[in-house]
Amino acid sequence: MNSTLEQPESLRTEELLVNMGPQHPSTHGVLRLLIQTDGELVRQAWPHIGFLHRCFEKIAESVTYRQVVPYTDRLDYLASMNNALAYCLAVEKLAGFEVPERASYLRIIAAELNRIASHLVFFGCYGLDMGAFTPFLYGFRERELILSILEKLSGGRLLYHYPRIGGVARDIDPQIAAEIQNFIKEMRRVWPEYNRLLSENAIFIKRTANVGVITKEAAVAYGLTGPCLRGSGVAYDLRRAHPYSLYERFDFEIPIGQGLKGTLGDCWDRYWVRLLEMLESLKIIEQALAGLPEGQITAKVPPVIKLPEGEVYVGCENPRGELGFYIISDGKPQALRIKVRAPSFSNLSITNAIVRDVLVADVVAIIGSIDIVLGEIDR
Amino acid sequence: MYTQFGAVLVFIALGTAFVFGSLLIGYFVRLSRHHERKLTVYECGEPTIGSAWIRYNSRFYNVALVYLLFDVEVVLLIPAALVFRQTAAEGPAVQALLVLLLFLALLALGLAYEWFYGNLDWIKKEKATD
Amino acid sequence: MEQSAKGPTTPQQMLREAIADPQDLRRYLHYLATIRAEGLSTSVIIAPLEAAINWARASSIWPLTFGLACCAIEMMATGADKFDLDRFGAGAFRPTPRQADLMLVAGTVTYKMAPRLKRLYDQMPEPKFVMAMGACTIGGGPYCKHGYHVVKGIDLLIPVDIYVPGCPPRPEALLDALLRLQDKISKNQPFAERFNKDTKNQKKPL
Amino acid sequence: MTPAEIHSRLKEKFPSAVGEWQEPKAGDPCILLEPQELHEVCLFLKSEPGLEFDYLKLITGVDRGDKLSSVYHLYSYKHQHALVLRADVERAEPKLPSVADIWPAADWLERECFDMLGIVYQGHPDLRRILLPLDWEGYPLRKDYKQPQSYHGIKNE
Repeated sequence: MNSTLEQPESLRTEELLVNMGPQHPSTHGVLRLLIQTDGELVRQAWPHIGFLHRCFEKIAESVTYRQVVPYTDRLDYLASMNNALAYCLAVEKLAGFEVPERASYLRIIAAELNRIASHLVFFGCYGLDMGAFTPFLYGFRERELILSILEKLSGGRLLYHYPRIGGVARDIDPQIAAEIQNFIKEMRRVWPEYNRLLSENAIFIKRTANVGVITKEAAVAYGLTGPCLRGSGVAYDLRRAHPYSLYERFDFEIPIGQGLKGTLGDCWDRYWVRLLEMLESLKIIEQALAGLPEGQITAKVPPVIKLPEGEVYVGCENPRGELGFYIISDGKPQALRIKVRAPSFSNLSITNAIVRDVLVADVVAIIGSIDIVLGEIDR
Repeated sequence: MYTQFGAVLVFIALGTAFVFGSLLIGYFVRLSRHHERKLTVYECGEPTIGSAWIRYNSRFYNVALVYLLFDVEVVLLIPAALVFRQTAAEGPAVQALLVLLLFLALLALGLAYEWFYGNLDWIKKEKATD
Repeated sequence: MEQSAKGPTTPQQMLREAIADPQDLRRYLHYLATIRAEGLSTSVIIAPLEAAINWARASSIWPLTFGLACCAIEMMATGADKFDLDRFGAGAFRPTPRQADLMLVAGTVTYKMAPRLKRLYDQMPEPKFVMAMGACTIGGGPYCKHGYHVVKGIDLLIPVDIYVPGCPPRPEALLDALLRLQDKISKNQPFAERFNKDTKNQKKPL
Repeated sequence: MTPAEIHSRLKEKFPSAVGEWQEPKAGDPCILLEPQELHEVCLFLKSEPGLEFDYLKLITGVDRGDKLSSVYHLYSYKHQHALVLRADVERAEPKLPSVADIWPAADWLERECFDMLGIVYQGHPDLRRILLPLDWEGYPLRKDYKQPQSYHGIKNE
């Protein structure tokens, strides 16, 4: 559907190279998108990344296993509990440490709380991308409740260093448990408000339905994972497909996109999957809190951790998709190589394919719906 | 009768004084340090690629014209409302209302025409082109 | 008046020394002479004016959205409803440098981002301030030792007014830094800068 | 299917390309491949009815002293089984056939391996640096990499 029909040579208009550069309100950080536009329609888009390349993998080879945990927090800084959880599971799997049940439960509670906080930031920023300022304030209001819980639990607001190799840093006390119960009640009361605010908003629907449609095959071919994949209808969630750290004990559904407001796999579906995931996470936290076993919160771990020779890959369900750590060790206290499988890295690689013949304003909607975090893209 | 023009004169004088006064204060207060790096084109932090003086897509003119048209219509609504209030006060109110509705219908006709011929959205619908 | 050895003392001497352009100098000397003829010290008129200008500049700082990494999320949380930046007049985040006063560098600055940072700083209009938020911008932070791609502190690139330590700094720390910046602004002398021709705090271009 | 069964199927299909099976002491097993037959093996793994590895999770470049190895993690949504392939190349001239045409996800992953370790993937549509600036010298993740003293005039003490 080409807007400028085959016009004679004298009327042909040229394409303009536009920079959605590193400093841009809607690129969620320092992503530079070079767009070739013909009028308002986008012909090509070349994402340029690397503006936040902080040499994580070089650092991970130069410091001991324990010292890497704070750096994993800074990869996907919106869900640092999940990153540290994935890394600790990888080290424990290779080393063979046995994590006590209470520690696994605490890790799950913290990770799911962080997932809700990350989705709330997505909800706020996606509202901002579409031009609505109030969802940002609503989203951050609930997020502050979570941050105060996690601050009591681990001491930090955004980067926690809470999961440690072999267990967790601190134990939960009844006051935090009560605050979590109160948060669950509050979140369930407020959730319908979000729908009235953004999901059912006519302008929002017009901006996101049938925009940036990703088919199931394209999602799998480009290696999309997480809400981007489930938005296109593939029911694959690592917490259900390959349960790690006692996730098999909780029952929760995996929300997938059904094309309610438009074709299957458009921006609205990805947005709706994340909103539903918040409710599922609430269920997990409730069950984990109810069934919290007694016992130790950390296993017996030698002061200097030396992993046996070998390699291991453990993937976990991060709010943005499958975040995996591939550790190769040769017996020394430092790893030979630690590679991070960053979900946003693969999720972003599809932009050039789906941004063809799309209005420039919709590029903002597509990039927002993929929900990228530059910390883990550039590592 | 002449005094009314006095009020208009004061109004104009105050307006210009206010505008040029603030500009003058600005001249004294603001720092003016022009160097070539500051005058470079802002492109999200990147140096600009190619020149911006290219042949634009003709749809831009189309959208600009449609906007101008409806903008003028909005400006015309204010005097229409004032005239309506005045005529409704003096003559029969229903007749004044009819006149206003007729005026609004004419404006809506322009909107319908644009809408039908697809000038409102960027990609011209095939069915509309005759 | 002989020039005292230790340099200019009163604002007038500083201005006289700073002004290089003779035409401007004559105009300013005439201005000073008329003031002194009426027996008023220059500070009586200029000081309240300067105080008013400083107050206007300090209480409406428009930060440039320059969120790079984790500190950007804390900056957004500070801008949100619990730790509201708007209470101090600094809530209007401007995307373009042309309308921003404060460049709030929040996050790690890498070598690939450094020329862009410098260019954005240059494109900001003149009464501009820089706040280095987070340990990465102060000295490379956790990425200082092995980070080959991380700039070890942004004062290598641009002059910094306020440093906010922390990784990421708490919103209260950011608000406190903003108040300190406002104190700093309320102390400088806009008229002296106005008549000062050379660009004193310009780093050599990249 | 377990990795061992997949390895045996691969062994009979490509006897020369696939290395012997070693049961690892710790962690996941990994299948060694000849770098030149990598493309045929991957094509086979993707299209074979019983295997259908349609999801390429990860491509990792590893500097093992004298050799540079490129490790591929594959997964199949249909059969829910995973596989790890490894192809070693000489450090002097690290050349490998690209799999970007089989899995589009490989496009960026291979560019990152080239950027970090200098492994050249032949047949890649657009092989240039993805994370570091384009005029950066050296490959950072190699063991013998020394940090640059300064870059564009910015000191790096």
